Amino acid sequence: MNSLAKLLEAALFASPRPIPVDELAALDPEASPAAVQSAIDELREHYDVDGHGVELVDVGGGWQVLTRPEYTEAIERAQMAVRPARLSPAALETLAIIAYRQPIGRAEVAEIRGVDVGAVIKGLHERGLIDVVGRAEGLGRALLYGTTSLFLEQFALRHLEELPRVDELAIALRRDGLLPADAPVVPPATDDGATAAAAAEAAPADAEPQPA
Amino acid sequence: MNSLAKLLEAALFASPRPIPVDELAALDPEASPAAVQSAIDELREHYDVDGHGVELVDVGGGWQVLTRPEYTEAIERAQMAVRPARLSPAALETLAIIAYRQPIGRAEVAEIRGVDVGAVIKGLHERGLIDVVGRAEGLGRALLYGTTSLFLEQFALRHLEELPRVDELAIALRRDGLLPADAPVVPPATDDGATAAAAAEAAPADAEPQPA
Amino acid sequence: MDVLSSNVRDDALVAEGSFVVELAGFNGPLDLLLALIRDEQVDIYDIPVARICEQFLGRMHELKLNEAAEYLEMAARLIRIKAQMLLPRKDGIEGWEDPRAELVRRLLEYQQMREVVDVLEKLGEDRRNRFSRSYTQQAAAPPPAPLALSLSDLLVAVDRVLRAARKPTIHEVIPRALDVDGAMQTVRAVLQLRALARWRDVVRPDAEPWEVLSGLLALLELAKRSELHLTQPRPFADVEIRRELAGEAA
Repeated sequence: MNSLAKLLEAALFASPRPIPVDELAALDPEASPAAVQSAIDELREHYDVDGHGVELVDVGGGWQVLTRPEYTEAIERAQMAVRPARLSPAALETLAIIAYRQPIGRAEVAEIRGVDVGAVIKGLHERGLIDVVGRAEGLGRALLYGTTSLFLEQFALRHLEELPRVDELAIALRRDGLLPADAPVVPPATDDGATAAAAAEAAPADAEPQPA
Repeated sequence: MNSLAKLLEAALFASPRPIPVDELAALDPEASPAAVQSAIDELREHYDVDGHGVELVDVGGGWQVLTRPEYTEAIERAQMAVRPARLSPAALETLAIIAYRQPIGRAEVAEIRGVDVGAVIKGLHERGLIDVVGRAEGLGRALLYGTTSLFLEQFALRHLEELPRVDELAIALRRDGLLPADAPVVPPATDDGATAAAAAEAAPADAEPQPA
Repeated sequence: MDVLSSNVRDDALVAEGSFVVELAGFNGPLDLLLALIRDEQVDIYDIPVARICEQFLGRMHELKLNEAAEYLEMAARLIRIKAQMLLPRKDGIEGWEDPRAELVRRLLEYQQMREVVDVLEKLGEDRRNRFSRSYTQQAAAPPPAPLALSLSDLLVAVDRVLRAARKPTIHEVIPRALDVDGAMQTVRAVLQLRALARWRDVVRPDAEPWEVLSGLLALLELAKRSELHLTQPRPFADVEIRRELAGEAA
């Protein structure tokens, strides 16, 4: 390996988090962006071709060295490292909604899930997977949440666009105009007093930035 | 590298502490002590001969993968040279509240911001921008925070009175082009249903960055 | 027999579990409803509400979810839709709104989200199977990066806080919690205009808590200094604030 690749390897080994390319480049102020990129490529290829227990992964806007999955079980059995706890279904549902609808308020997440999400949102916030990214306009000025770089890292995503696009999902939503043309449903009634009132109750104006 | 060496590499990488030889051997119950020793030798030689940024070191009591000393300086220098960090919006808001309301307790800041601020206050304290300046009267005798001289220095203020008064704030912000000239001075009316609805409608355009 | 054994299984689950929703295996009423629609193999766009409603109530009872507000709310919604479906209507009349439409929209939205959950679950599981470096080599944490701060950032943050707070609670640049001196001056000014004043004359109706407190402390302080005299004709009546001529002279 060339000396830049070795330097990058040393830095990547030293860091528990992904390192963005520009920070890798800062390791050697003399190195051109092309040289940094080719050193990254060399390192990654080296791990792959030469047969290593680790690999170089492009994740969350940076590069990170991770162990290969086939060794995880043995490492955990020997108690040398512990896998992070799995997220509960409730946490995953909440995270999925926030990932796709960010910035989004708590009331709107609760509306989609059909259950209160206060405790789940608090837990996701404490784990650093979501953060407050703003406040809604209007009444109450509800806090709006979005996903963090740690979210990308923990789901091995380079960026949010790696999640399936909404129109690629099997179930398409009417709100995106994707309901089958012959679907026998019409937009929710708004002239029905009871329904409208119930909808208003379930979705306070503050947290409902719905596309008009 | 053989597969045992790869397994050892993955384990050594994932472990937070040096691993003694007998624990390394436990990773693969099938492997003989001689095989484990030769895998260790192979890994060490690979790092040395092949030219890596890391090396396998017997640190007394166990084996550990460490970055080579010749790279540590560059890594530390790069960390120093990292672009100056900006405070998050959450930290700035908390700092602003403390600056204008000092001495103030954590609970009061949390009430104004609407979220728990424990971690943010801890961060500001660690950065030396705020400090404990007293204790509240009454139950619990909560810690009260105020800004430090480093705060003044960082914002190039001679004393706190140089901060604009709150009622001059909108004017100061507009003068500096930080607010549009037509921005309302006071928060929008909240008891007017029509206004709230209009605001909610106006918001979503950029409020819904779905993966495209 | 099948029904019986399934009941037995559910009862066992109930006995073991501690948290209703978890033990039921459903993440809420929409999840349960989707499961019923799947089990009954009905068209989500043409839900037989009466049948599904009955099933829903049955499962709620079976799973002992009768106390869970979210399930109750959904049950009520289903019953209402069921009633609306029974209302006579003339086919082809413009403007007839299917009472199920909103529910269908929510179910589809929820189903779509479940699909994303499956994606996330797989991604998260893949990532959980890889370890990152857990040993940090520096003896001490590296010094934090220098801060790039500008006064304008801070002022914009103040502005955000002001706009966000329900009532702007920041009033004083000068760092002090209360302004008793200011309130005392207000009281003196009021008492110069009139010999008898009331609470509302010295503290405006929409006063912030710190202003109320400042006003109260100012009155007490001035009373202590014998500049004024506080009386209350009867309990809960307005406090009367009288100028104390002797005190003013002193």
